[in-house]
Amino acid sequence: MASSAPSEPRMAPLSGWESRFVEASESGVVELGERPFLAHVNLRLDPSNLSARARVRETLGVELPLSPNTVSDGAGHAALWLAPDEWLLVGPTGSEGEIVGSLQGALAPYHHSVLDITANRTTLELVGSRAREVLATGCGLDLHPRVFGPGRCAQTLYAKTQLVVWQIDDVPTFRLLVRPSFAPYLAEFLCDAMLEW
Amino acid sequence: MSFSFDGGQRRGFAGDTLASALLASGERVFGRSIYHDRPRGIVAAGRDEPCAYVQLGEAGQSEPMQQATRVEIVEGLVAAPLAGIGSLAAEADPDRYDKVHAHCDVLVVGAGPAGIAAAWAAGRTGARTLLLEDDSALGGQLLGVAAESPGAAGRTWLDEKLAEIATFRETRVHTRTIVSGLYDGGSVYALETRIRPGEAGAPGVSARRLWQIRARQLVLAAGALERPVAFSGNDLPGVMLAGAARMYLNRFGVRCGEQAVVFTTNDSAYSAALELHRAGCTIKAIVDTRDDPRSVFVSRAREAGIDVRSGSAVAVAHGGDGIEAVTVGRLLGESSVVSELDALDCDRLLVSGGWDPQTQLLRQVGARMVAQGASSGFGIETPPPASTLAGACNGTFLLGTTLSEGPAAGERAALAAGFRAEPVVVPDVAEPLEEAPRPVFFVAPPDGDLSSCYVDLHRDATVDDVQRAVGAGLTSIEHVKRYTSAGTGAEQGRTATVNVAAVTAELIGAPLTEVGLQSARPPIIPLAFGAMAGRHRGDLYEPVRVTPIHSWHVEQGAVFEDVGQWKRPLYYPLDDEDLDAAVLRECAAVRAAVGMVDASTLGKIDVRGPDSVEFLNRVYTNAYENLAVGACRYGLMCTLDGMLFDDGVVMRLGEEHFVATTTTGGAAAVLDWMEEWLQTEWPDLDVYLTSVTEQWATIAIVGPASRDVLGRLTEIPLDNESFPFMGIRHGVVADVPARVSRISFSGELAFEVNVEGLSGLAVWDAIWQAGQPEGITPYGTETMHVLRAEKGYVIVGQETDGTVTPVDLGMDWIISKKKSQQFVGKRSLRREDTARPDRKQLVGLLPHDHKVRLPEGAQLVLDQSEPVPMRMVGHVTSSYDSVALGRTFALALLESGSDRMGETVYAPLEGRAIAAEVTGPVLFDPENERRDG
Amino acid sequence: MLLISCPWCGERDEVEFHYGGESHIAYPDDPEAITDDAWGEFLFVRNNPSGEFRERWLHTHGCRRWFNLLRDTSTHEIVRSYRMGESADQSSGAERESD
Amino acid sequence: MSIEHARADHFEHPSELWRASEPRASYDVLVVGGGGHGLATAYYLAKEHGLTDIAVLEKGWLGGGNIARNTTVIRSNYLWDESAAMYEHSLKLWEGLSEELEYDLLFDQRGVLNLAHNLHEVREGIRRVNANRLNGVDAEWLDTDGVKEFCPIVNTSSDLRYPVLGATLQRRGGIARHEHVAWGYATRASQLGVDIIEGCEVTGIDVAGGRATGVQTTRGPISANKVALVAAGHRSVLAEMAGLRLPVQSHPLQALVSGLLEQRLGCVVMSGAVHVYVSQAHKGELVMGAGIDAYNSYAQRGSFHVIEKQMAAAVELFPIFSRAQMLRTWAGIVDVCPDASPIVGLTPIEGLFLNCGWGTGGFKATPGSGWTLAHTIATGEPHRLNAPFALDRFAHGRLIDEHGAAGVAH
Ligand SMILES: Cc1cc2nc3c(=O)[nH]c(=O)nc-3n(C[C@H](O)[C@H](O)[C@H](O)COP(=O)(O)OP(=O)(O)OC[C@H]3O[C@@H](n4cnc5c(N)ncnc54)[C@H](O)[C@@H]3O)c2cc1C
Ligand SMILES: NC(=O)c1ccc[n+]([C@@H]2O[C@H](COP(=O)([O-])OP(=O)(O)OC[C@H]3O[C@@H](n4cnc5c(N)ncnc54)[C@H](O)[C@@H]3O)[C@@H](O)[C@H]2O)c1
Ligand SMILES: Cc1cc2nc3c(=O)[nH]c(=O)nc-3n(C[C@H](O)[C@H](O)[C@H](O)COP(=O)(O)O)c2cc1C
Ligand SMILES: [Zn+2]
Repeated sequence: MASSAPSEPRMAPLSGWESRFVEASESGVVELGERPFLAHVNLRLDPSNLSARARVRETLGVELPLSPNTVSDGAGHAALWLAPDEWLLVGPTGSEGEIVGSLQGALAPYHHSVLDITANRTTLELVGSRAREVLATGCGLDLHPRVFGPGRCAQTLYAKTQLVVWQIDDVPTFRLLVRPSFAPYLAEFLCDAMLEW
Repeated sequence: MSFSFDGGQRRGFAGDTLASALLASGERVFGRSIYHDRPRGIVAAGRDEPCAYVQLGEAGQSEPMQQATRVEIVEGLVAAPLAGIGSLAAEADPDRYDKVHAHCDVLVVGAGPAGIAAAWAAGRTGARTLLLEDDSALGGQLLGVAAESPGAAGRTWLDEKLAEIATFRETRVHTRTIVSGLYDGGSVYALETRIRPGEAGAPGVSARRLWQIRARQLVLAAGALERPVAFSGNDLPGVMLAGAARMYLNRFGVRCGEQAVVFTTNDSAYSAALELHRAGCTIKAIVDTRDDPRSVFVSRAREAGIDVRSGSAVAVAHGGDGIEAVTVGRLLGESSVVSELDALDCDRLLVSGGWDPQTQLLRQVGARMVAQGASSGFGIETPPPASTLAGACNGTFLLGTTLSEGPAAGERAALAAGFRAEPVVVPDVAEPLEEAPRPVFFVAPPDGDLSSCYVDLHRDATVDDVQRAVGAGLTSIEHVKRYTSAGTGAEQGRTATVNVAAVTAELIGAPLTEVGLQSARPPIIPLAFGAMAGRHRGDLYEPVRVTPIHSWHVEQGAVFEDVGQWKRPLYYPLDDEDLDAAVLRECAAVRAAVGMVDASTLGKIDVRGPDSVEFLNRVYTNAYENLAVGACRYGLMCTLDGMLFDDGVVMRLGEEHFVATTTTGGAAAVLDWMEEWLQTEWPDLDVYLTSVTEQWATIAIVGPASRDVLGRLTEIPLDNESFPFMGIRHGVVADVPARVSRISFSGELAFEVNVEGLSGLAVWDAIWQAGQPEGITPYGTETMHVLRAEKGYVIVGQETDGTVTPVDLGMDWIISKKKSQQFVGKRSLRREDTARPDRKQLVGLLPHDHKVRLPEGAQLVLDQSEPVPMRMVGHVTSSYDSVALGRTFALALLESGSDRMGETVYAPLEGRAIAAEVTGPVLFDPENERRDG
Repeated sequence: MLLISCPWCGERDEVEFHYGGESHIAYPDDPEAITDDAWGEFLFVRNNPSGEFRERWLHTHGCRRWFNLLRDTSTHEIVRSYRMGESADQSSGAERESD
Repeated sequence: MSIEHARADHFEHPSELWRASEPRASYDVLVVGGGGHGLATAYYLAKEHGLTDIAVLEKGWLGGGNIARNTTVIRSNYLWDESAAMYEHSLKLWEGLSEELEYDLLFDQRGVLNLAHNLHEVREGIRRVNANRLNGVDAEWLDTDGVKEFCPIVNTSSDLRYPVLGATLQRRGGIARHEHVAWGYATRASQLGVDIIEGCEVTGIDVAGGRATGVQTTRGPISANKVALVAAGHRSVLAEMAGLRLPVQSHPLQALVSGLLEQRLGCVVMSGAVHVYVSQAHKGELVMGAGIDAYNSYAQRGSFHVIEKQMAAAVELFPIFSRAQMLRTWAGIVDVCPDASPIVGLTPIEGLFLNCGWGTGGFKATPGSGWTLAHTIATGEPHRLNAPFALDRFAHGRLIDEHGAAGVAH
């Protein structure tokens, strides 16, 4: 889970933290790392606009989820439900320009907003059998498999930090999407909590 | 195991509590009482202990007011007795504290027979079940019954259930975890002790963990606690609760006393008497308040040769540092008076006044109580929604009944949470029926002196005190509590409150239910502040927000200021410069050549949609339809009552696309505010708002040489014609896509470069390098503030305080005069008070002495010789020493300020008054000759 | 801590929300046409009952939607949550499960 | 360690307090609400204006409302002239009150520190000190070292997340024992002939021809020439009975105490950015207030996260509190005005008087508020001190905004 080398001149919000993460992580139990630079595009659209949604599907190959707090995947893109008319599209590093460009074209006839917000959040990955417990040290969401699971996301709080929690597999692996300015605090808090396990 | 108590070394066994170990070593006097300075012993065996308090641990781990009955012995434990008052450690607390959130379908509080059975019944349905127990062991009262008693059969059954529970995937059991508070929405707080005081912990493991639980259903199985009786000398060491003596005997193998008298109002103390008797203690007599007790227990006692004195009570306990004898007499009728006195020698008096259901948790959320006839304690009238009670806390004192009530409660709770299973089968416990108690709460001594009949041993409150309270005219139990302070101690009067109520009821002649119990509030037992703070201490107290350029500021030795949660450079000292020196240098550099400032913390909101213009027209005081694409405009926002709320620059990036900037501190509030209007009042407007604050790093390059510096890094034409003031251009700066605008918060030629946050540091560095020939100077917020003040630009929160309108600031020019534009707060600007001409208005001040700086916050008067209270006409909002002006100056809010140009005002300070001349707020380059370079 | 049901995201802790006071306050049709008294009343006077209260909340740390809650101020019981534009007695998203 | 014989003070209350009365059919003046303000109003009506045909109607037990629940901070260093005059008048009354009421109120002028943790707070603190001085209110500005000297247990380290940059100090500020205040006023009012009626809830207000004529209660109707509503958090509900809508909202405000501790904190400390206000009562418990709960409520309880936040703040500012034990928490119902200032005076209904909106900070004003309201009731005109606190300020806009400068409004 080593973070990809920063492509100049970009610098990851948590660059310099790698050794700290290694120190706090224990393989198989719980591990923490940064996954910076994933393409993040914010999309606002009237969910009842069927043709607009169809154009998104055609353009990106991913269906916009209508069910709150869910994620759908397709063609290398993930669409996270953030609000009834808002989604976060996540794509491979460097693809934000392409996503924005193609969507803006496709959605031109409709009232919409497509914004590159790749730098607006960074991504932490918390993985391992104890990941749920670690997250529960600061997050009030019910993360029990009966309630949460792969394909679920939620905007919520961890400690005093606003984040998007997104579970991607059963390990479990959680992606924590956080504002760069809060990232050091979140990382510090998680590393401290990880000492318990 | 060895431990230290009161400075001496003692020994105990694993599993002992501090109390059991001390009792085992024959200790009777534990410490002294808080006000009356009387010797006190150990009274109870759990959370109800009123006397045996210790200060635990040393140095930073020194912890006040812990009950010896709840402290487990560990090797090296250090404890010292306390007289009802503890002390704070002088050093910092080295321990770690953890918090976790948990969710469950059924939360069971207490792992006595009722709780274990309930958790089992709930857990087997598959419901997520949490069983929390304060004690280090599971079993509750059953831990204290003799192996041969009927309870033992129940225990076997429960052990099987516990073994089954261990196999349930979704059921978790935690000991040493006290449920402390019940709140709305099924929110429950519990504190787990993970490292016992004195114990060495594993690295990284927290000493305590605060559980924050959401429970769909709650089963309260917290049991009942035994109640003492108030009589003269009832506080002497050696007087203890009968159930506690039984617990010490059967659980800890400690026999309390050689020669004991038992005083009871009910059957439960007979078991204690018989078991002690069998263990070799002489039971001198069982003094029973009931006139003719006949249950199996009574006959067994008689068979064992114990003298049972019915219809009797203990009226006085005698002794010095411990009980030596009691005076026993026959109760007269229904009263608390005795006659036919007799004296019995003894070294222990074991008392049972009855059992009080522990319902405090439910009462915390407003459940009402009723006095329960037979048990003579109080029960819950109706449990709050999503909660049930089982076992002794429900007034069910028979084990057999408890073992059917517990599972039923567990099953019911699981069902309510949506889980079902086959009905459970419960064991039959052959158990003799108990006979009704005869409640007696206090016994009057023959001499009538009530001043050593204690109702609250912890707070040294006596029946006499209650009588004084009632005599003073008080009838409410809450008044009696406050008059006597009974019930306000560390254990919140667990052994006291019912007796206080009963004595009060008797004195005022009202039924017990009507008198009621004093209110119960969280927490159930005192909790350490640190445990509730959890990780939120030191570096983790609150988020520290930093910009992408932060590491550079740190390397340059910047001094930071806190703006909300952000750290912003305040100034960058060179060598040993202080703030003033650095700021003068930074200001000079900007005005003479070029400076740069990290403005990334400003809030940025993307506004998009066909109705964007209309939306902005409504939230800002000025109009946006005529703002050209590629240009920006300064705007103000008012609250509904017309007061300035935030300001910023609005950029038009497209026909239907804007970015609005906000102040650093206002970013979140402005977005919430905009969304509120959009979603609640104007849902018909097609506008999308998105926060993009951190998408962008913002670097301002400021000063006459800024064009040259930026020109080295970009192809964007920067001349005035191609890129006029308030223009916006897109391009590449230092190889990074950028949006550049010509905004000036200093009056100088300036460019604001916005780049993707991830590249912020690289671009900052490139600008820094490019500016070296001109000696580009990074500057902080203080210099920024001086530069803007010289130009009369305001700062929201400094020139304003929520009582200032844009008109007061002389900013009518930003207020749309168009009738059709109904911006938020407009109507308020013509209310009687807001429209007054003599309101405080923004002015500049020039101290008569050019070197004297008015303190920010100085108040202004017109007549400096007026005696106090003086008539204040305004105050200084900003004040600086200015290189550009070669003198000091200030901004102020001044009553009728705009009419006072040229007048002198005074700032009376301690021992002096500073005189200053009133001028307009724009003091530097009023013709704006510098901003185009 | 209240357990508040966002009409979209479902039940969440109170700390995720921002309180907005009484809801269903009608903005005056023409503020310029009303007296200072009437405007003052609109600005500052709100119902403050002991009992059922219709109020609005923002799911600040979640979906950023403003919505309404019908809540009893004397017991903290939350009777129902409903979206902006709906009325308190329309049944709505409140009853839906959180997934 | 000196824990051996540390002992707390013990206070003996007088053996005679107020006399309980049965309601009569009619009174000259009815004061609705037996909290501090109501009792003070009745007392000053009797003492200063010679009116004695007065009843105080209390729905529960006397002094069981907010006065039983507050953190007892007393100070007068408010920013605006109107507030400073009102609270300073009150503080002057406090200074002679134990003697006047012949009840030891444990009024202790140990000094109140308001800490500043950022440059904004420094500016506002200095502004307030200057305003206070010119208003004749004692005030000092202390720098960080001065704070350390005045209150050594405050963490003044510059490593603090929000370091202490200075503080305002009002030496004449302090604390008093809340129930003594209620009981002292009640006892003296009772001695002067005022009827004190507990367990008597007002359920309706009779208004005829635009004037108040009496009230309906759970113990029957009572008629009166004048009715004063002094019921703190419940005042909106009461006022609505008379058809008045008020600009107040009722919120829970929580407070808490630690167990008894040897004296370590010799002054009151309040902090805005690190939200704490704390003092150590004479018995030894740390008395600490929490932030206001956001929502409207009459349930007299709040949410635990507010307490957690409070505890973190306390430990941050006072590291030695880490192992102090939180013994008990509770909540009051505070009625808050939009400008964080009270309403004291007349209403559009003749003979109906109002005292409300003291919010989180009215304990300190108890004497002054009762005194001015008594004046208003007796003379039919507001006193110069309470005139600015009239109801109509919300229409014309002359608010007395004490949000900003007070930081923590106690
Ligand atoms: C936690 C907390 C901390 C505080 N800290 C401070 C502080 O440090 N300093 C400070 O100055 N202030 C503080 N305050 C504020 C202060 O307590 C109040 O402003 C003040 O006590 C209110 O005045 P009162 O004493 O008359 O109110 P209360 O004591 O509430 O009196 C009102 C009375 O009216 C009664 N009542 C209500 N309705 C009816 C009815 N229908 N019929 C009859 N009677 C009725 C109530 O039962 C109550 O007894 C605090 C408040 C709280 C809750
Ligand atoms: N003979 C009598 O008069 C009499 C009276 C009372 C009880 N009893 C006996 O006592 C037993 C009662 O069984 P039960 O299960 O109802 O009660 P219990 O007292 O056996 O168990 C209650 C358990 O709850 C725990 N607890 C209490 N408050 C807690 C909290 N806030 N957080 C965590 N744990 C908490 C206690 O530590 C205890 O272990 C029965 O065997 C009954 O016969 C007999
Ligand atoms: C200044 C002050 C000090 C207090 N000290 C104590 C105390 O030492 N012990 C205690 O149990 N309660 C103490 N209390 C809290 C009261 O017991 C009680 O909780 C409060 O008056 C609210 O009443 P209620 O909880 O009955 O609703 C104190 C309250 C105040 C206002
Ligand atoms: Zn939501």
